[in-house]
Amino acid sequence: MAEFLDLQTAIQSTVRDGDVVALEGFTHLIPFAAGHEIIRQQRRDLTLIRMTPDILYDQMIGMGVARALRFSWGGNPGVGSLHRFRDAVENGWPHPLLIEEHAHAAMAAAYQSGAANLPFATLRGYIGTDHPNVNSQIRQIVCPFTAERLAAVASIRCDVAVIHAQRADRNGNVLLEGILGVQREAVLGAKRAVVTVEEIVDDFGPRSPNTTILPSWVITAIARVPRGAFPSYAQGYYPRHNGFYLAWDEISRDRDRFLAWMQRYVLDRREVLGPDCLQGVAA
Amino acid sequence: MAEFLDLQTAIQSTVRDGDVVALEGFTHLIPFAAGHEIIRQQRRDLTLIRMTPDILYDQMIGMGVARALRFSWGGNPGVGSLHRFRDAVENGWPHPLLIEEHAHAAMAAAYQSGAANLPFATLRGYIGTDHPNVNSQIRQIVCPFTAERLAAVASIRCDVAVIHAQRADRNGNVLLEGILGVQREAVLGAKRAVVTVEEIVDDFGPRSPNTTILPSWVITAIARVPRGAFPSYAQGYYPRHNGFYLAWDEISRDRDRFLAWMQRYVLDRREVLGPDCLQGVAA
Amino acid sequence: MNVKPATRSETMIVAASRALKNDDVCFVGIGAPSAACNLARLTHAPDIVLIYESGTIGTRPNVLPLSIGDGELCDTALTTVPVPEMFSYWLQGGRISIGFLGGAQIDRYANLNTTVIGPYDAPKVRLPGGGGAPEIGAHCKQTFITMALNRRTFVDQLPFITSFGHGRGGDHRRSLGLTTAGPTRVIADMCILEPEAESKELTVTALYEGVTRDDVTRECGWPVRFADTLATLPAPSEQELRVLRDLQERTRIAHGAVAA
Amino acid sequence: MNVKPATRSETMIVAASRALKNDDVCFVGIGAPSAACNLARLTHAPDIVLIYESGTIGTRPNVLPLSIGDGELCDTALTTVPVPEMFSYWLQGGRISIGFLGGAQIDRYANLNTTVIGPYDAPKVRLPGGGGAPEIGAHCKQTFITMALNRRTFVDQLPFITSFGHGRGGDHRRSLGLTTAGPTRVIADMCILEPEAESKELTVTALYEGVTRDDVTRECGWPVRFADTLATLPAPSEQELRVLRDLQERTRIAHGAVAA
Repeated sequence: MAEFLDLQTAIQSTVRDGDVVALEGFTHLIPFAAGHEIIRQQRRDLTLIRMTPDILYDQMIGMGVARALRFSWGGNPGVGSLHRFRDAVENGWPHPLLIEEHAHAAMAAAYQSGAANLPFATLRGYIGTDHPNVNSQIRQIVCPFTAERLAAVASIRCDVAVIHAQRADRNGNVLLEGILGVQREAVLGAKRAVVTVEEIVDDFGPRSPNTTILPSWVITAIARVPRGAFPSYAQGYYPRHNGFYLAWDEISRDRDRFLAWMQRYVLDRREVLGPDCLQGVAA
Repeated sequence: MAEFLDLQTAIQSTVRDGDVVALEGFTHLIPFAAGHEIIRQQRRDLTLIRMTPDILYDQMIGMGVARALRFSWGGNPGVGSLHRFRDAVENGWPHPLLIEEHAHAAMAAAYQSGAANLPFATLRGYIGTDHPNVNSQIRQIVCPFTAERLAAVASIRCDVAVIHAQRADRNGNVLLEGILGVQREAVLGAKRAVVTVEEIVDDFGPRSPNTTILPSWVITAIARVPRGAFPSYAQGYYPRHNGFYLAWDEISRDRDRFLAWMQRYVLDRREVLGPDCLQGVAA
Repeated sequence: MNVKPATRSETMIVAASRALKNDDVCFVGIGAPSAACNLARLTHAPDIVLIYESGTIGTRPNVLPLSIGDGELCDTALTTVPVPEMFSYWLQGGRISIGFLGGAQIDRYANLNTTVIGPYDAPKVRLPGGGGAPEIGAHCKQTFITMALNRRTFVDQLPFITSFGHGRGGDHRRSLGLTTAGPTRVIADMCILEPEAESKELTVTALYEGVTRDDVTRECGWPVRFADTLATLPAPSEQELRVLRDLQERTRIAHGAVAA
Repeated sequence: MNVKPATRSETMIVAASRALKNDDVCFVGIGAPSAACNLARLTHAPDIVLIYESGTIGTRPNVLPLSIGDGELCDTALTTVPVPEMFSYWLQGGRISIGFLGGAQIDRYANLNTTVIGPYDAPKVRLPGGGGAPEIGAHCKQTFITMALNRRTFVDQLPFITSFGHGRGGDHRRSLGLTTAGPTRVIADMCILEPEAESKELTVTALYEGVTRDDVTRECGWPVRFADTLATLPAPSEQELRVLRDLQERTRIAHGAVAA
């Protein structure tokens, strides 16, 4: 059964140095507040997994949290490069980053097969591309019926999955809606799951019978963190702060400027980010 | 794009003798009216696929529509045997029925991999059971990462999938909710898809962003058939007629009684079944 | 209050319900398992999570379903997921603590047959088949089996293993790579049997009130063994019987009303 | 009405939008593809189905999304499915008629690189990577590519093939088991290129107004070939430009407002 904890305790009790961790979210519901707490707690040597390591992972990588990254698209969505990610890969700053690079289809399938407790996922993937030449974790499998050759990738099963959702009820069940990404699969494939939520309600009330709900008994800890996805968004609560994504390109280009921003807006304060987090740094 | 047709035309233009056909529904939304139309049109040599061939398939098998059946549980849910299915398997009446027998998990996975255009599905299945000894379509596959041996089954990709749903909008998009079974997978893995619906609405109106909707462009034909799932049910429209399921045990036990019922309630009339369909036959 | 004594079938359901804990997550089948799980929920295990293979998670039906997918199960569920997801993420995913199975036949190692009587290719009786049972037996942390005990159901040799229990006994289960416990309890209508620790042969560990060793020996299709210390199962309490009978009466009326 | 002449980028978007039909189902990427698809929807192809890899099916955004998963896409979609389903049932399932791709680099056989400049293990520039592109290129019935044409983008040799186009040309695609058509059109900001029927080498088939052969030859990183009959693409109409600029203005205001 899920325990209701404050964010600091939730992260402290679930995320350990060296863990394999996925903070998932496909543009929507990215668990920024939880990721910032991991940075504040100075976790080290994490293997980070995510389809779309975006600004949050750029920050975590730049702050030296990660030893390795399994991913499929490492950019600032709609804006361009992730400069901290690039600096780690190109220059080993703040230290070298091992990468295991996939395509979206393979990552998504690996999350599915992980949630299904299978050791690998099969897909018609990587045909003619160079990915298998640089990633030994992309292998071949032969269909026992048609003899076709297909791609196989190892399942994703994390030590900890961290997601953000719209709401929990008092029993610790969690509802999410909108763009769902691979969050359910990340949670169901993980040993421990931490969920931050916009609010806690007495009851979800009338709803579609097929509403996306994670039951309490698959979750380790729930923390109420309003605006916990900012500058990403929570459908029905607040929109994506596209301006922040645009501004991050400048903030993150330079190591010192990046460190100054992290010090001021993440390390030196415990509140979640708000629109004021561009003060003193935006052009 | 889906075409709106009457049921007779929809079946006539999509289901051909010898086709591989799935009329799916897991207890809920079973497309009885469409199946009865197939019987009336005297289709022959169909390979029928369904996880839970229940009364509808009992009727189709008893009326000689099927040449083969791929299934995972062939009973009258909560009641007992399917006597027409048994008669076909045990005595070859009205003619022999080839069976390819699976477990639910394998059928569900095969529908998924069919919808995903993969040739096979992998599962941790059939461990220690006798199914692989009687079904050459259950094979082994070795994980290229862990060397574990897992079960593989061929994907399900039908010529025609037939389902019943709550409603379509005027553009031919189809909404279903409640117990969803494998209907979406059956449709997405099929060459042609026929959907009967309780009603056609101007617009689905306000709804969850993740509502289960099949877009018009994956559907071949839509027919408006109110009560088209009776004596199964349509969540939000009418309940399951459990009494019919109980009564079917008696009706179907005897070949002549079965034929008389089919003549009276399916062949001699074109309307969908109603509660009156037990008149003259119920105990 | 004067309560009619429990039938053997009722005693079996009550015994099964008592085996369930408040924090269990149960994969429920139709019939006795469904009655037992809901009885547990309505008595000592109010928070027990009930899952039916039709996809309904955390369901709290007011009447027992006739089928595995009655609307009542969906109406009262926390949520309902598609069937492929139920079998992949939830069952195979290892999320279920207790699976409930029944069957047409069981052998001394708690293997089950629900497929066929006689040869597979020339069956004497074609049964419905496995459905969810093969993987329920494999992936739930443990399974309970409920079945009436008689010479047709408790047999020396199965014509077909639909759901693997302890195979040929001993460490057969583990040798196939199964990490779950498998059948840990058979709740029959005369007694409870449990696999002996080493051999995994089913052994009678408790008799119902009024049932003798001879009764069990006579009805069992193999020379059944008894534990050294044999318990007598306390009879169903008045409260258990009342809740169960109310539930079954509500069910009868509900299904009758629909049938009428 | 006096409309400012089209920029090359606008001409490219308009040319791409014209290539789309009312019954297409498009897998849309961010940037020029998104602008082109929505321009088509707002002009000659009102029923075109737009799908973004975040799971939004049949979306009709009022402003262009900045990211592939902006709330606007979900708010205006017919429905939104989980990402694994988008890639398995919809893309790999073969349900998409047109995939739109861009990239950092393209070669003469319409292979694309969005992974790395320089050696993979010691990159000069680490690019974002493939995302959906490898399988968009494989599974859509055909793909369109939009890219600005210059010597940095149209290159002789790719350091990495992120998305396979026509490989080394000829029947390379088919020989790998791909049954889809692959890149059928490259809509650049100076001209349109199409794979030559046999060799599959990209060949200029139409020039934009005011662009000469020499302009294209000078900017292209390989000795580019021209079709025997070279069309001149009609300039964007006033209506196309107005709709596109209105869309981009709405977008600017919407994103600016959020940024403020």
